[in-house]
Amino acid sequence: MNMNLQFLAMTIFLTTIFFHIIRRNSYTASAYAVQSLAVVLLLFRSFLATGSLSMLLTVILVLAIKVFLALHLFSNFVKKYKPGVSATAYLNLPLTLIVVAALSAFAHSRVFAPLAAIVPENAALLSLGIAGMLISLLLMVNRKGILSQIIGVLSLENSIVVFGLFAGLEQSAILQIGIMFNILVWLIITSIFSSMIYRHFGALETAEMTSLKE
Amino acid sequence: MTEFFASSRGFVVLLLLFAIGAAGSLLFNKNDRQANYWSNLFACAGSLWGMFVAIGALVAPEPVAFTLGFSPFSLLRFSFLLDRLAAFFLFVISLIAFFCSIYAIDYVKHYYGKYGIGTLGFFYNIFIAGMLLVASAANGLFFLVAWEIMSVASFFLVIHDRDEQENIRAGLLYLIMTHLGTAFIIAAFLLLYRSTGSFDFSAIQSGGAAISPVVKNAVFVLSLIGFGTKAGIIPLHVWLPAAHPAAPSHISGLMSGVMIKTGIYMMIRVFLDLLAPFPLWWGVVLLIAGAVSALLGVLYALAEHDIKKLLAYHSIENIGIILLGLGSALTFLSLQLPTLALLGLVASLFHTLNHATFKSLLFLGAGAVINQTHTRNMEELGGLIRLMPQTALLFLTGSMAISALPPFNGFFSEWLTFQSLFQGIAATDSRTIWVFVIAAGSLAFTGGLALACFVKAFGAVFLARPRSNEAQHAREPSFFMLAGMWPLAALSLLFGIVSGYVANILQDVAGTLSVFQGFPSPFLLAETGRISAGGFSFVSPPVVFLLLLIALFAVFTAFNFLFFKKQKTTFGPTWDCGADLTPRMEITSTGFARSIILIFKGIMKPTMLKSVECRDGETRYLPKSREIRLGISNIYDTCLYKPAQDLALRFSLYARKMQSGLINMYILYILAALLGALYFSL
Amino acid sequence: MHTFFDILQILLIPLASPLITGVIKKLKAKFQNRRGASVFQPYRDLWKLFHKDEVISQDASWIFRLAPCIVFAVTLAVGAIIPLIDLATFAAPAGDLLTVIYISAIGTFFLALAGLDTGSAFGGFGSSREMTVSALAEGGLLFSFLVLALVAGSANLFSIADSILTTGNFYLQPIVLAGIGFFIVLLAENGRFPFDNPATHLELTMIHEAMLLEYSGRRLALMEWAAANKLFVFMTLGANLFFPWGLMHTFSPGALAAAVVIFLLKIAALCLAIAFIESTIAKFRFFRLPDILFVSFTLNIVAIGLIK
Amino acid sequence: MEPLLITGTLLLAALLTLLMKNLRAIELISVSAAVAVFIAALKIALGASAPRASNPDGFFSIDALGAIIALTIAVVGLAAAVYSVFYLRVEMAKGIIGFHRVRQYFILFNLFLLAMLFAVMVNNPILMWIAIESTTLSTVFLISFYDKPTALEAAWKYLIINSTGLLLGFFGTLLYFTPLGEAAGQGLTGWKTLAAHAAHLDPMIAKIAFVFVLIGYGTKVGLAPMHTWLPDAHSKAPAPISALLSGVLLNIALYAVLRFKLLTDAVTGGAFTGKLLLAFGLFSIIISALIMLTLQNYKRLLAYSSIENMGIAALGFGVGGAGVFAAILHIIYHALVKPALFFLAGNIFLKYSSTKISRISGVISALPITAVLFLAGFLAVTGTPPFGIFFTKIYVLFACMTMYPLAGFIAIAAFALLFIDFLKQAMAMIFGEKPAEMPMGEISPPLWAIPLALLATVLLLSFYLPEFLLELITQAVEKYAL
Repeated sequence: MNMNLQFLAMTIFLTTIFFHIIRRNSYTASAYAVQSLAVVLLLFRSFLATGSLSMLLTVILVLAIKVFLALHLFSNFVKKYKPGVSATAYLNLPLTLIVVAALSAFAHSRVFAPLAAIVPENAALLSLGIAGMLISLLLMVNRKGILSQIIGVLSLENSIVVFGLFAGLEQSAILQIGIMFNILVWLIITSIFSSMIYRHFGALETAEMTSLKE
Repeated sequence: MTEFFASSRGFVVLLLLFAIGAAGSLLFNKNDRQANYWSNLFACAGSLWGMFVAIGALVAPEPVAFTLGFSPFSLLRFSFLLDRLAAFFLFVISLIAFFCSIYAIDYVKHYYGKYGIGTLGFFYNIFIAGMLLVASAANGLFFLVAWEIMSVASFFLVIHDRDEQENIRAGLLYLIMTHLGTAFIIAAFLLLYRSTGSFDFSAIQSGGAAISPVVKNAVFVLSLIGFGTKAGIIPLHVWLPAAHPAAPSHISGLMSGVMIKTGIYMMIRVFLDLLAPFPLWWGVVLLIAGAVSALLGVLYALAEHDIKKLLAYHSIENIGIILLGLGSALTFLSLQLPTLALLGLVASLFHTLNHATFKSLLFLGAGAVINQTHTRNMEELGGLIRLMPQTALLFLTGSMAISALPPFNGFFSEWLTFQSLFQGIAATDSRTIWVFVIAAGSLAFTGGLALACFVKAFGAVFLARPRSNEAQHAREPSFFMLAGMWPLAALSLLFGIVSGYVANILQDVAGTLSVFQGFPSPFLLAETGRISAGGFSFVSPPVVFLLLLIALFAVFTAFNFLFFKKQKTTFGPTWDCGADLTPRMEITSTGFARSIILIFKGIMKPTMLKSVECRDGETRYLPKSREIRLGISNIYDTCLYKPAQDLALRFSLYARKMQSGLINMYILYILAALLGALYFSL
Repeated sequence: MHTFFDILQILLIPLASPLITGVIKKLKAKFQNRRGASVFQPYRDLWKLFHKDEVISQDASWIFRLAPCIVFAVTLAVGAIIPLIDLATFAAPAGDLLTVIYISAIGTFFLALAGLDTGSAFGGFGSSREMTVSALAEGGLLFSFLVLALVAGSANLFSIADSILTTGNFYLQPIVLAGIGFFIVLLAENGRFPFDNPATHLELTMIHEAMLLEYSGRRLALMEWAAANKLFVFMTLGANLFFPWGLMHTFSPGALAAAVVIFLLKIAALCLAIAFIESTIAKFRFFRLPDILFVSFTLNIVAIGLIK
Repeated sequence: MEPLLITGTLLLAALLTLLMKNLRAIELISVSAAVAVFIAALKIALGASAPRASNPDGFFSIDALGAIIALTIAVVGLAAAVYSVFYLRVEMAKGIIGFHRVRQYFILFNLFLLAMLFAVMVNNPILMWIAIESTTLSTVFLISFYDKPTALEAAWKYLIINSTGLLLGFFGTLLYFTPLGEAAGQGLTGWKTLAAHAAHLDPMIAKIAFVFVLIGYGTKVGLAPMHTWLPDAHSKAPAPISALLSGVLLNIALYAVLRFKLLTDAVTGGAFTGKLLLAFGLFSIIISALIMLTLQNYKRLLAYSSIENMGIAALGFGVGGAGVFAAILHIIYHALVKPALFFLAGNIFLKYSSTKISRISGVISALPITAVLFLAGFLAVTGTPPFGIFFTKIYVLFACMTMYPLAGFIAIAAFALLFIDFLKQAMAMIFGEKPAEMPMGEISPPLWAIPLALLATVLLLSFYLPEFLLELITQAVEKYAL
């Protein structure tokens, strides 16, 4: 078990939890950048291991999109819509943490045991990845601001990538690039939408958008 | 010749006639006149052809079975079976459809320019064809297709007069009820499929022994509810008094005369033909259902002042009577009394035929009246016997027939029904005797009440003075309408006089059912024209007819031509106690039935609304007008359908809460579904 | 000779029925300590009415004009198919209990229609009440016959009479119960006390008379006569079905004489019973009538229970 | 060859549209592209039914079910393209939208078609995932097309919920690569390779993977309780887009689930996946049956009906046997009926400018042909003979009945309730008095001719299946029925 690996995985997992704790959106954006950076480093490790150039391209792309572009978009976002951006949650902090703990426990339970056994030496990391996924989902459930939802989706994606890396399931570069392209488009669309939502609703909260009730 | 009609080719021609009628009438949608003649003439031709097909199948030595075309669905086979039972129902449907179509030629003219005649003709042809298919289908899926075609086509006919919101509501109720019924039927057929591995009737029949008793009972209950909804058994009848008045009258005649009988047909087919042998309680349940429907049906009819609703309730009553015959047949079969079972079955078949003739006649007559007066409310009619003498005579004939007065046909089928119930009392043991006693008692009271009801109906519509301006200007309907009604009236009498022979044919029809095979040939129901119920009783219809004819002729001749010819007859006003006699003083149809309703108030739960308007507001001694509204509370709605509806609505609102509009909630669902699925499935 | 006698027997009903009403009236008068009119008074009344001119309502249709003939003819037809004196008439095959009940219903039907036809308020109410009573009476009537039919194993009235004659003793209780039930129906169907008062024209009470209110002259005569016929038919049914003793099996002058005498005695006893009831009890309120009719129905059901 | 043609045509059409300044040219380009795609898809379908099935190792590989779905996409795409032309013309005439919106519409429309067809044709699961995700991305602006707050809300929910769901699906997809080991990272792994390795899949992993796939892609299918985005999106999008979303997009996601079901069944047997599909299918049917009773919006009504129909298909695939045959046919029928209904709803919307049922009455007077067709469509979609959905429903029911009778009975009850819901709502709209000032008559013939053609096709297919289609269905049943 590699210490570096452990460190990076823990970073990703902790940022996921961090999303739940922090109340300032600028921190959220930075935390996502940190998380993505950890992912980039993980990918870079596997580039070092394989040495394939296409892998390097992927790493660069991920760095460009998930770290720089995302950070840029989110900080702009926070600056622009400061009064409208909310970071409140439905559950208070202790309750949130209890649920986070429960989800982590579930991720380590016998239900997911077969997944952890894919690469036995990485079992703990794999479980961590799954826990990260579940906690990211919880973020989307719990947080009222739409920024948190966007971050939730992205963090979910990061967790999956991490799991894939640890489980030895990384796909060929062309597919990675395709996925990155999708994420790029997704990021752009969500940021356009955010501004449209702000224009129409004057806030960036999910609770504002509840008129479709049937 | 008959072989040609009762063959696949003959049947294809039959269907083609209706198909051309339907398609053509749709093509002529722009021109009401062409659409009318096209659709009704083809319906006439088709019905006539249908009668030949039916007769051909009746005289054929063996059941005619064939399969048409192919379908992409392996379980769906367009297979037909024209055994005698099917042929009999084909005959009844075609017969009534024929006269209704003649009637329709003139009747639908009043829709010209108002609603499309093309669509009416289209659905009319489809409707008749659907009924014919229902009666001849020999595959469960194919039957369901035909059943739905029949239901949906009749739904569109019910809402034809679509400007009336009430009609739309009636159509909605009708389709909802009929669809619920169909759901039960589908469940029944699926259960049968589960047990026998086929939807083909023949396969179900031969695999019948393999069906476990539990499944059999379940199928019985499901199909009783399903077919009972179509037939209009109380409490599944709620659509019937709504839908029949809403439809154009020739449609009401067909729906009430024959469509509801398809429910009876399928009960006979499924219970007697496919599922026999069966436990005793099936028959008992049918008997009780019949007794309740008959008695309550006629009571509700009495309370009605809408002429078509009144007739609709009488359909429920008559379905009850038919069920009494069928129920006793089932009971007797369970008790190993095939001879008596045959009697009961013949009674129900005969009443099916008879009810079809006189009920369609009555609906057509009511249609003629409504066409002239533009109201269905009997309180606004009256005195039409002088303005529409032929219609009055025809309606009187129908009334006498439906009231089971000899020598009309209704009497003889009720006679047979009574006999089978009497036999039940005489020949069965203490387990079932009381059921038969109740059934016979219900039938006896039903007969008396039906008589009262038709005195009221005929009296309110045709006798005394017209009670409204419209009723004063009524005219005899035009040629084709009368031409459609006269033969039906003649048939009502004819089927009565020759009922011995008819019963004999019906005995052949019923006797070919598989349940009656293997027993020694039972007694003849009829010999030299008289019908008999074993050694217990018999009646000779021609003798009854002659007796009445001779007695009437003798009295009439003696009275009018032999004696007392010198006395003068003068005409004067009705005695009015010194006040001016106005139509408002006549008894109303509500008033006529009031005493009976009050006597049965325990069952009918009448509601009385009185309002008095006084000339002098303070003293209240001089009432200016009094108004009394007598209504019957609809206990089926309040106790059965409304709670069910409320329950569904409540669940619906619960389910709608799921769609809260909050995206966090939605993602929570995904998370929960994920964790739940993982947890429960692993 | 036999056929001739059979036809004579049919004529017996219309010929003798006015006498029966006369006898009842006479008996009632005696009970009330009056002298009363002659027993032949009904014949004179009919004769008088037949010779009067007639006024018909302008509103009346052919139903009103034809109804007396139909009602009268129906009583004749019923009379022809019930056992009177002889058990072996040519009409015996037609004498089914349901046929008798439903043929007489034709009379009720047209009578009620005639009541409605003129548009008079009285006629309408009379029809309504008549139909109510007869609808409720039908169950009792049918079931009282049914009791006998079950005892006899046949629904043919002649066979019933024949069979009760031989086996009746075994089933005395049910037959008596059914007889009481039948008697109640007899009173109801013929508009006697406590159902109707045949002697008044009072708006509040009348049923049968209300329907005839617009009739006059010869049609009224026919109607009254038909009513008398009907009463006689019902009494005959009661006398010959429930107490069939004395009916003639095979034709012989001696047997005939005995049968006629016994028959007349039974009818006389029934007249006495009716007259007694009419003199001792009051007419019931209309809404209590169903109770009595249901009593009749229930008695018959009990009787069926006793048979089985 | 044809897949390339399709991809190229649609890409070209999108690009050309981007460059065009002329409205008629844009319309012409899109319609001709749709025609070309239709012809190509038909060729694929005809080819796939022949013995020489498409190369299972190529970049594009289309199995029988894929060919069926591709054909339905092409048919509905063509119908929607033509309908869009006339629909948008009316909206432009009303001044609701301008030229730029129309151009944007057709660019996205072509991209959406491309993504859908690509998802069905491509041989690699990850690429299929990318394509399905692209369908979300290409339609999100179409859903918010009218730029109203509610439309925006619907689009946002659509975007977030589907992305979340699809990421879960992606995770499930990844898990199927576990037996490949190192090979997973090399080249494009085709379905055939995956199937070949499926035997080495750990059964437990396969189960977990399938749950993720089912929940993930099931979100896109619209299975309850993941269906929440569907009524919002369908009710806010322009009618032709709703038609495509409902008629074919849902099928593609279901198709994805089915392909993974095959892989899973190889190690776990059919019972596991079957039960899951059955449970979610049944739940979808019940939920939609209940909710439809009190709906107040007719486009949502149609959307919930789609949830129900997807539930029926899931139920059919879940119970297997004859249920698979029925489910495939059901998908075909539904893919034709539901677009027709959405087109008709579009006509009503154009006339009444409202989607509230309470505001709509007397459609039969205002839009006689639309009303009649709507009634026919209602009968078709609720499974009333002679429309084929009746048979497919019965088949599903009887397959269900033989295995899980209770589920069968529940389904029958739910179907009955659904019929009542639909009937009640349809009657309220179609009959009654039309608003007094509203002019009578249809807006333009193509707007009713297209749904008429679709419904006629359904009726035809109910009693006659062309040889190639029957062959395709047989092959698909062989492949997907266990």
